[in-house]
Amino acid sequence: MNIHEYQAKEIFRRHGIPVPPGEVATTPEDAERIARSFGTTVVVKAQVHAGGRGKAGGVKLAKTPADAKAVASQILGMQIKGLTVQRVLVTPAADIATEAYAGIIVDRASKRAVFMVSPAGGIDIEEVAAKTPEKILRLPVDPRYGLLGFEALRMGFFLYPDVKQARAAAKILQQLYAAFTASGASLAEINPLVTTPAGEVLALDAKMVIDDNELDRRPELAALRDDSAEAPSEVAARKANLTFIKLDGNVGCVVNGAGLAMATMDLVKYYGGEPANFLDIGGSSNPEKVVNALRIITADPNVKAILFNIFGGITRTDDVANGIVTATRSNPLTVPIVIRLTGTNEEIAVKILQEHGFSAMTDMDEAVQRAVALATGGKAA
Amino acid sequence: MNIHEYQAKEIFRRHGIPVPPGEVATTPEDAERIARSFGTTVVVKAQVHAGGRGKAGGVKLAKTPADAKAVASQILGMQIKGLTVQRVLVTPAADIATEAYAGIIVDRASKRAVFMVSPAGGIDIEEVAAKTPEKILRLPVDPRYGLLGFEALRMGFFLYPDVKQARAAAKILQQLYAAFTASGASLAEINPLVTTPAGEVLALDAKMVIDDNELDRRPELAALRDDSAEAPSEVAARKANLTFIKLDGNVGCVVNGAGLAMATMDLVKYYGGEPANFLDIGGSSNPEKVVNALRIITADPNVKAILFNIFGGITRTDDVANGIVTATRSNPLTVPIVIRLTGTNEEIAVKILQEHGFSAMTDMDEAVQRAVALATGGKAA
Amino acid sequence: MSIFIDQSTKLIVQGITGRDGSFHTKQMIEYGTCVVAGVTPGKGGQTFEGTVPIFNTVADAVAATGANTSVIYVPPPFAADAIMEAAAAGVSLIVCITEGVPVLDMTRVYPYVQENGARLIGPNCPGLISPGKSKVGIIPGRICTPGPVGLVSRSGTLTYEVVYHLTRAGMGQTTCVGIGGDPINGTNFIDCLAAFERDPDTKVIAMIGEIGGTDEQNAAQFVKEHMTKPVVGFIAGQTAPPGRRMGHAGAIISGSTGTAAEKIQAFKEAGMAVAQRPVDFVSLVRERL
Amino acid sequence: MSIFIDQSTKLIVQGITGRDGSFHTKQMIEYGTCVVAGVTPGKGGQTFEGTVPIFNTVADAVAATGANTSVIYVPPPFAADAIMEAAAAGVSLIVCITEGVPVLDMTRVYPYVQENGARLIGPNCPGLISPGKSKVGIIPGRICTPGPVGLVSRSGTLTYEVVYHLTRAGMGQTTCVGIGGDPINGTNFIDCLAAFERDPDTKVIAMIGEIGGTDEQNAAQFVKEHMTKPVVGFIAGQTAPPGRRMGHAGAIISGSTGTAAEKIQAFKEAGMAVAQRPVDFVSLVRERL
Repeated sequence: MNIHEYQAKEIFRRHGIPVPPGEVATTPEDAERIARSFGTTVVVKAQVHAGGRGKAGGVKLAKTPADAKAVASQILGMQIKGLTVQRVLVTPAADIATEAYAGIIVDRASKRAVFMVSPAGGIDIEEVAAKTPEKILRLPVDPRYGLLGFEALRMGFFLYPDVKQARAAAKILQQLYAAFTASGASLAEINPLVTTPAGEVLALDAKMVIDDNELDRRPELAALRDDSAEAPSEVAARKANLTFIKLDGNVGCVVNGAGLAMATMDLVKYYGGEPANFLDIGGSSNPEKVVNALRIITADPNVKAILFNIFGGITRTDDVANGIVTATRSNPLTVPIVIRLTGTNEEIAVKILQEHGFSAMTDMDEAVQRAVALATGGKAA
Repeated sequence: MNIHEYQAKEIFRRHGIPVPPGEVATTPEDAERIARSFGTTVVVKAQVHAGGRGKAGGVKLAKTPADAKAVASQILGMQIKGLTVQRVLVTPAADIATEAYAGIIVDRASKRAVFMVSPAGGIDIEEVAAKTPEKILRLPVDPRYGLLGFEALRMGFFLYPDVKQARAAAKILQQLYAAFTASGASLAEINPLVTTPAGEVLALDAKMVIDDNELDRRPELAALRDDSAEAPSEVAARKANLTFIKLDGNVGCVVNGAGLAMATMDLVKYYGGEPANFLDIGGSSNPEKVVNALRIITADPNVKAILFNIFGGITRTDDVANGIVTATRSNPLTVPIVIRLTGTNEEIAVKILQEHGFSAMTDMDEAVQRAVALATGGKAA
Repeated sequence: MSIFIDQSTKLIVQGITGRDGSFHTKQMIEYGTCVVAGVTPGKGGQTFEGTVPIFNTVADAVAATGANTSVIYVPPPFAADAIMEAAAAGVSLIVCITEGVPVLDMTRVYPYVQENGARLIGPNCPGLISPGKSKVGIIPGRICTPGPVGLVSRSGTLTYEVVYHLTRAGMGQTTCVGIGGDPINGTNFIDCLAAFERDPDTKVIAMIGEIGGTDEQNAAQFVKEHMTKPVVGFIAGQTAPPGRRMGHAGAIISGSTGTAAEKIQAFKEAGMAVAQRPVDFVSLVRERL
Repeated sequence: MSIFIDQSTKLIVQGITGRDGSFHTKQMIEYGTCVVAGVTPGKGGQTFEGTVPIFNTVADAVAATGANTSVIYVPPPFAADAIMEAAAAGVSLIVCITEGVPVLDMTRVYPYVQENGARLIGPNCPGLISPGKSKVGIIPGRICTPGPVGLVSRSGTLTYEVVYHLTRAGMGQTTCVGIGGDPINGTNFIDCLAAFERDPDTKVIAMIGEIGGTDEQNAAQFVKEHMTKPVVGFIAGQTAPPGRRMGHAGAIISGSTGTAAEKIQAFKEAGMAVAQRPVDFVSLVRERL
């Protein structure tokens, strides 16, 4: 789960990381009032779950409260990578001497949380990695010991030759690690980590991604979720316990299991079609889930055919059949549907479907080919 | 550093351990007032750094506030193992169904913190260990992982067959571990850990010893020290950064280094004397320390002779000589002194001493023999 | 022969009285798996279905039954502790079915399991099956049959799809292992490939990968350097858009590593046959038997 | 020959610019120890006394100098981190002089050092000296002389006392090791006894114990089972009252184990000679040379 900059900064603050003050505005008037309260030049920053806000014009300086209002009215409502900006963070502009990068992510390869720090901050760390890899220090943290003092200080010296700044950075990295672990994060990032002309070290930006699997035991973090910052279909899917990702094709896919779902999409493409979505109904599905899945898929006007691909293991295929029947009874389908079912309770499922006028197939390749043909009006394959 | 039961309970409480309420009284009237506020039968418990309070009459039940006052006036001022009771804890009497033991100590052999739990509580755990060792479960905690959930639950089931109580105990053990590590303790103990007839699990007593080496970085714990609960000579020694333990003999010993100090005491005994104390002036001594050491030793009326045994390594023997001169100038000695010095700046030290009328020896055995002879008036050796 | 489990497998079920645990325990017993004990704290002393003794702790279960394998069906917040409990009790193979285990939990679990000398499969995996011998987890027994193919996969239902094709085509399996799709898991492709290489009955290996991470690339390198047996590979997620999650936490394209194209390229460079569709395994495996 | 340190020792001093660190670094250099680097964060690039380069981190110091040994003179709250830093940097022998290291810190340090394959001596110890070759720590060089006696001790000044007697009596030392008196330390008596047993130049071992713990009893057992060379033992604290600390945290009598009488008994049962007074080492060692 992504959280906003202002939310991440609040978490950082609670862990002692020096972060500039700031307040969130949802209207230009709010922004003006906040800018006035700071009484100095402010930065107005779009709060949106997308990288590259700066380049997209989502971060602007404002010298006066009136400027802040004007700038906020430009940014609020702006589209950045398909997402509408609903909130801006208004924060006093800092004097910056240097910009560095500090981040921590969970790394598959080392099976550990890994720090990345670089004295070249303020830009994409991927860019630094590509162009000047020697400017990045990677440090995997042994979870059994946590981030040790000397490790933090080593990174501090990598960022700053000055011992005071190195120690300040080391302290911030320790606090960042504490914030990261205490929040069940999979990523925590400060970019840029700045020094001021006076020599202070400050976290000017903040980014955190929380592991979805942690949210059940951390209700205070789950409450940070901002539904308005996601596509409505994905919000609906999440609430229905489905994994859904909207794509640009016209074959709506309903599959059990992520691997099979991806393989189904690949097969749609293989046979000349384009998947409209990724949708995994998960392991232990029930009719209700299928009803929700169909509702989400049919809401997409691009969908020209629907493809069910269910391999029943834990999933009972009769549950899926019942779901299809229930969903289509209340909302008759306007597009053709192809159903492939095999596995647990397959005979019962086929009987249920036939009784309600649906036919079912057992071969995945045949089903995909049929769905593609229906979606393209026979133009493909 | 020992802390009182009521202080340990406050730490337990902050870590979530269920502890009965209680308040500290320093006068019988206080005790009466507190008992009245609880409106129930209370227990009045001596707060003193000594085991076996119960047997010594330092723990008493009081059914009414008047009883509480009477009982408190008996306990306050009482001597338990040479220590005067200055405070009592007044706490509502709990209904007890069962008594168990739970403790954690740092163990040299496994180099870890080790839990000990026993369903046989309320008595000395040493007694349980001696008579029914099968009733004790020892569990070393891997410091890299902390106390794991299944480990805590395993101990819970060892204490209680009932799963609810086992889980409650497991939670308390986790909290005890947190209290132990967060406080830099070398011991934390609940004896007894009780169940009530209603099935609740409660810590009825609390004991903690804090590692002295942790106090510099934990000022809030250092502030818990109760000087009135220790012998005044030991308090004075601690404040002077000396390690001092009062004993019953008549040869006052001033030595640098704990091992050499013990060996010196042993040698005093070997040659027929009795050491009056253990006193280690430590590694990097200075004249001030020597002055304080002499002040503490000469305050003991039993001391009939003073023995210095200094092997100068880091310790500069001239510092020691200067300390002796300074101390005896302001407070002339009333008992004979034997000085053995060797090592760093020995020649300077001997010169300083000679100029002020002292003589110095270089052989430890000779010095000890002389000191013993002086203390016993030649009766020993 | 087979890998990891066979007739000598003596299984404990952690979470045996839960909804999933009880359902799948019945399935495993029905399949012939030797289920010697269950663990549910507070139900020690009872029995499951009148036959399998239940214990409060894994340590108790191991002491009483000499179990060597454990399968875990406990809810996500408790799965890490359950794995560590099994490892501490001396269980040598631990299979964690639970989906949704927090990844930071796994960073602690991984070294713990290693230090205790155990093998962990999963979490978030369907388990494994050595057809005709033993089944540990949730792979449907009826789609499998004994034979010479070793199968290893990061996926659940996609594994079933492939096994189903192979079985229908008359090609049985020594062992099918679902290693799970989480970012941090206990057993990777290489561990399974090495085990299949040592297993005399395995003649061809089918390997089902996904986008995300570099496990498949590392496996390809291993195939090139150490495998004498043929390996047929497949990668799901060729059409997945970059940077989006596809259900499994594993299915993230991180930077330049982890795309399907890159993985397929690695397979080809290692001399592996690559299935374009699940059904292609049938012909590619048959040619190599 | 000698144990742990000799002419090949290349030493780093952690805390070289501190009061104790700088004093003892001069002493060590004067004695002939090869001090190749110092570490003080923030003073990287400077030199100590114009000759020894200073680095910000141990990793930097090791990379630049190839040091194999480190001695630590940093204040107690930072000592644990300093030890771990040295271990992580690949230093194989770490000598921690610092007194007052919290014991819970040491519970974490101990496995860390083990995992990094290093040997820790101390904390709260005087270090060690191989007379005529190298001195690491604070044992006064002038009281030692080369010769055939190996000495190991939990104490500081008491060690000096014994060495002083031996040297005056013409019996030099291969190596004198002060292992420190803290409850948790890196190297125990057995480690040193085993090393002396392997050292061809060591003919007799003097072992100085204290009340508290069971290290001496374990050492006695080791002497009985594995040592061919004679060991002379001593225990300080025969007159210490039970249950009281005597300076060292180690000197606690815990229950029935750890009394002087018990330790002396263990020595005797292992066939060791026991010195009643420090000076007795002179005759007992001489008889065994």
